[in-house]
Amino acid sequence: MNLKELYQEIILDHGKNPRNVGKFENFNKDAKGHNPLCGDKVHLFLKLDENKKINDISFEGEGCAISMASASIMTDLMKGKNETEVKEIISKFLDMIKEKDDIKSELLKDDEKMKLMSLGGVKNYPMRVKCATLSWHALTSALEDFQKEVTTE
Amino acid sequence: MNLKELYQEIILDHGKNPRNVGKFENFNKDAKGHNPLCGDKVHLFLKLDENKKINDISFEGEGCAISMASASIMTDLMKGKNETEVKEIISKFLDMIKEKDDIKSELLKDDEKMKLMSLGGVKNYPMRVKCATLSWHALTSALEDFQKEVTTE
Amino acid sequence: MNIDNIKKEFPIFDSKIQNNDLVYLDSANSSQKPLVVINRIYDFYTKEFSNVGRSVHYLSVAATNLYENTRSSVKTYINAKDKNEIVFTKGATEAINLVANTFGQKFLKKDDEVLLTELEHHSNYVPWHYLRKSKGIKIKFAEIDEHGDISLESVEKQITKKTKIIALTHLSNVTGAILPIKEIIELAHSKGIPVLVDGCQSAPHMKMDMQDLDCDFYAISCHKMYGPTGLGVLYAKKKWLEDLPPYQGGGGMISDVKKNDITYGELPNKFEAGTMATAQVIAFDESIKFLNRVGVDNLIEHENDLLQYGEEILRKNNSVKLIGNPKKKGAVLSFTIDGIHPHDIATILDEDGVAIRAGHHCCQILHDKLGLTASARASLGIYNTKDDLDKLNESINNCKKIFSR
Amino acid sequence: MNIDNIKKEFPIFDSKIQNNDLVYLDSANSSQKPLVVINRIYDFYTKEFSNVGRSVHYLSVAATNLYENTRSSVKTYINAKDKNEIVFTKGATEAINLVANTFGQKFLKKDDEVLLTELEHHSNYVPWHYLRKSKGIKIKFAEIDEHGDISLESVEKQITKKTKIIALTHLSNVTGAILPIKEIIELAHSKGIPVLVDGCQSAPHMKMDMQDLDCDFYAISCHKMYGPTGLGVLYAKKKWLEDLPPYQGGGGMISDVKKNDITYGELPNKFEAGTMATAQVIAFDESIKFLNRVGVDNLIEHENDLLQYGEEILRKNNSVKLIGNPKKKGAVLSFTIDGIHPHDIATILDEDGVAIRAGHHCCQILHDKLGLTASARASLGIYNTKDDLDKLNESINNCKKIFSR
Ligand SMILES: Cc1ncc(COP(=O)(O)O)c(C=O)c1O
Ligand SMILES: Cc1ncc(COP(=O)(O)O)c(C=O)c1O
Repeated sequence: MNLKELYQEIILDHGKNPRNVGKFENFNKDAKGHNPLCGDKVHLFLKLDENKKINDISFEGEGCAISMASASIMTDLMKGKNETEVKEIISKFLDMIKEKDDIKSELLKDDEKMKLMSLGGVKNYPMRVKCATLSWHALTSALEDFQKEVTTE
Repeated sequence: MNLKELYQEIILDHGKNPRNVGKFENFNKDAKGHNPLCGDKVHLFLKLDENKKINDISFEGEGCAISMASASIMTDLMKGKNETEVKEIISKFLDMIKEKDDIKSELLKDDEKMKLMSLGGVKNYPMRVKCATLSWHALTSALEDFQKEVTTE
Repeated sequence: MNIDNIKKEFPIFDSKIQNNDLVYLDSANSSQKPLVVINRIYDFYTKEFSNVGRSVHYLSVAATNLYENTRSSVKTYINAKDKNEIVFTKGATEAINLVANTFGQKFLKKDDEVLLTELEHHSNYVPWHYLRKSKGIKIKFAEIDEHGDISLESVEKQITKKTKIIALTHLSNVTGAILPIKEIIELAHSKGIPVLVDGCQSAPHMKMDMQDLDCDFYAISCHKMYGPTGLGVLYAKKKWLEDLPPYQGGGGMISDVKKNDITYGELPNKFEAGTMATAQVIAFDESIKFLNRVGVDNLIEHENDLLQYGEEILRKNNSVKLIGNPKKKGAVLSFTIDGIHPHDIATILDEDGVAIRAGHHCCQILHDKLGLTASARASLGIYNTKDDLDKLNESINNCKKIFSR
Repeated sequence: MNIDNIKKEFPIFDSKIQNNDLVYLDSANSSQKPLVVINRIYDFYTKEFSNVGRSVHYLSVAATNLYENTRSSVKTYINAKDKNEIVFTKGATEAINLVANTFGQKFLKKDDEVLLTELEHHSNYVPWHYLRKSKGIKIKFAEIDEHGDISLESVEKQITKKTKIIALTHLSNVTGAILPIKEIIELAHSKGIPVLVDGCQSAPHMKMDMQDLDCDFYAISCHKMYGPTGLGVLYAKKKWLEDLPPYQGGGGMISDVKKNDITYGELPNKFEAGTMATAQVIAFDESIKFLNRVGVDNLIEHENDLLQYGEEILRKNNSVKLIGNPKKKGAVLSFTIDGIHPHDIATILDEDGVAIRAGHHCCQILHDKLGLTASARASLGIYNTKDDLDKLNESINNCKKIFSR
């Protein structure tokens, strides 16, 4: 996939009209991500229940189509997943974005995989990989309850 | 003249057995010179009379054959010269060592010119030019009564 | 020399980049190198290499002469008074750090003020921030006007009795504004304040004359001036170089070293510690020869033509918003497009072979002021043509098409 | 690879230098460069040039990948734990200045002690002297023994409760002594003292293993390692790079820049301010590949052979006095000749095409201790042969002949 193919409908759609935007009232975890080189920013909000299942998730942020689409797609598919599942999906996604050609995971439906793989065009473009992974790293740190801001630089 | 020709008898002679070495009692001017890159050092002592004529001149120092020979030859021929003469000879010598092919000066006898020109092989060798000119710069500063040490770096 | 043929001197344009002709519009970041410069590096390493200064053998002597020769060429090119006012550094960033560090050490104390502008590159802010942290100095910023310009007045307004140095850019790497540096220096000197000029963006595009400007310090990046990477120049008036303490310590910059004390060497050695970028300095002489061959007047005319043309077509292109509209402008076209993030613009342009930069261009203060997190920037070099700007415009249209699907 | 053919990879030896074959015995000053390295620079500038990191266009992305690739190669070559422990500098001098400055800022106060040795190069003394001036710290020197060697004991003797850091060379650039660094580090760590190793002379000649040595900092000059000029490497343990404040300030090393405060970027960016020596870093990858192709074991064997041979013939040559006779020795033959100043030796040898260095080699403390103002030094590289050493010896004899006229 070349970079222009990257800007396919899924990405443009999520990039221009990101889902799950805005802080909601009763979140109990949050984490920020920041890419100092390009200025992309994301702030994630989560509501975890007692079993560490994600009851609700949203984000605020600004950045390029890739980073916004990535946050939008991620929040969409993480809703309702528990911690173990979330971690597995994050790790599979990061593998794919950095080197693998596709995603193998029982936890994802085919159309979900498709959406994630639409971000795969950034492979080999370290600057854009950072855009695509910003919100994912923020999610990891929200779960680990890091205090400090995540940077992808 | 190539560099090896530089080590002709005049230089070797003055280099190995420099004249006018050692501090004398009643000097009334002195100045030090130092080449930090190679460690050459020279300390000049002068006795100027009321007409600013050099009654006596000597040096202490350590360094390569070129710098020692240069100090030796210089002190030899400066004895008895007055300030104006000394300055002219210094300037003619520095011209020769940096760019000119010979020395034109009414103040010097032919054999004196010969000796000075034997140092001319250092032209184009900035490191060695510094050796050859060290004592000469020190003499200038002794006359001008600089307080600070001269360096040829 | 026919300036239209100049692209031929730059071998990078001979080959396709990802099946496209390269439209290089990122020269403010770093310029491409003419073949003469590249060949000089090659020849030096293959036939003449030695370290400078410290050995007396033939190769070393020859290298030292070449090295010092570049110093003289730079002196002449920027019309400094004395070749020992030219210090080689690893870049403009190091040049500015050198001044901030040593000037700060010797002359700044708590509550003293350093005056910058809102246009400054991080390189001309972070080093002063260090002094804010370590010494409690204050940093003030002359403010831009609505054109992205810095006026003499906006600088004057911020000067107080406590202002100890003014440090500002000659040509903004974002708005392209050319500052009234000479007037600012006159004003500053009338109040006894020295001025450091960040000449990174001006040096490749303008005539430089240190004696006419009368600035105290001037920082240059050689890699933006058709020279090799890893090299910069600090020009500083002799009295400053004599007065300031040395910066880095090491070989070549000392006079006498004892266990209990150290004395430092003469100028400019005092500020050139350690083995310098020998090959790069020697090759930079070819960059200066190249610039002289082009002629700075021709260069200015050519780039002004391009800039005007570029502004015209981008202004006609609705939805492109140019950033800054300063009185005098050089070599830079920054812009945004509504609804498309600069990074996405840059990525899509890249697919057409059009290389621009997106981001805050190391000018976060300015972008904050403008209410932006990032912008897209096309910047010019001597090798650019109107054709390049047409391609830029086409590719921008392409970009809009993709995003309006 | 046949080590006897290796000279062929270095184009400098193809041409005559002043009608002589070049006998290059000045590699401790700077090494010659193999063609692969020179070609890489050429190719990068002619076909691939762009600045790293800051743009998103193809050339910039490719350059960034290449740049980071060298970082990984260096990491592997010196067996660091993490590639972010590798910081590119303009040379070893800058690497040591970086540590002295930032460590000094954060961890040193009046009367604290820094322990060096009498073998140190000015680069590993002047930066610490600055802290003596600015902070009132004390500098101590472990003393050499009669062989020009530094023993574990001589270091131990100088350690006190106030010793806050030990900074010392791995391989002396004058006596050739290889210090018992691993033992010294063990000792230091047992007392909670970090150790900086000046690896300038060891890196080109020895096997390096940061994890095995367990040093805190290690400084390397790439131009002495068959790499381009204007480049060095600082290895530092991650915890130090995280703990220490940044050194130079500028583009690329920041996280967030506001008018009232600045935060810094992640490792290693925090320590790489401004445009780096892009082409040099990228070409240095070829130096490492070259070294790997040779094989460090072959290199050591070859150079040890040469060193032994050189010592033998020079010892047989009466009136030549070798400086230092350390237990373990590498790559350096320093000497004096009674009645002939080292500068005169070097000049006369040069006429025969034999390039050596004369002076104090930036080690004035050591020369003072030895009662010398200067010495002559022949130093070895991978391309040297026994024939080179024979020519050295002949030329020394020639020199004696001239001076005994
Ligand atoms: C032992 C030692 N330390 C430090 C240095 C300084 O290295 P550089 O000049 O490359 O910064 C050198 C070389 O000059 C050296 O031999
Ligand atoms: C205005 C300005 N100042 C300073 C710099 C820093 O120069 P360098 O990165 O070459 O050190 C740059 C370029 O990046 C610049 O555009």
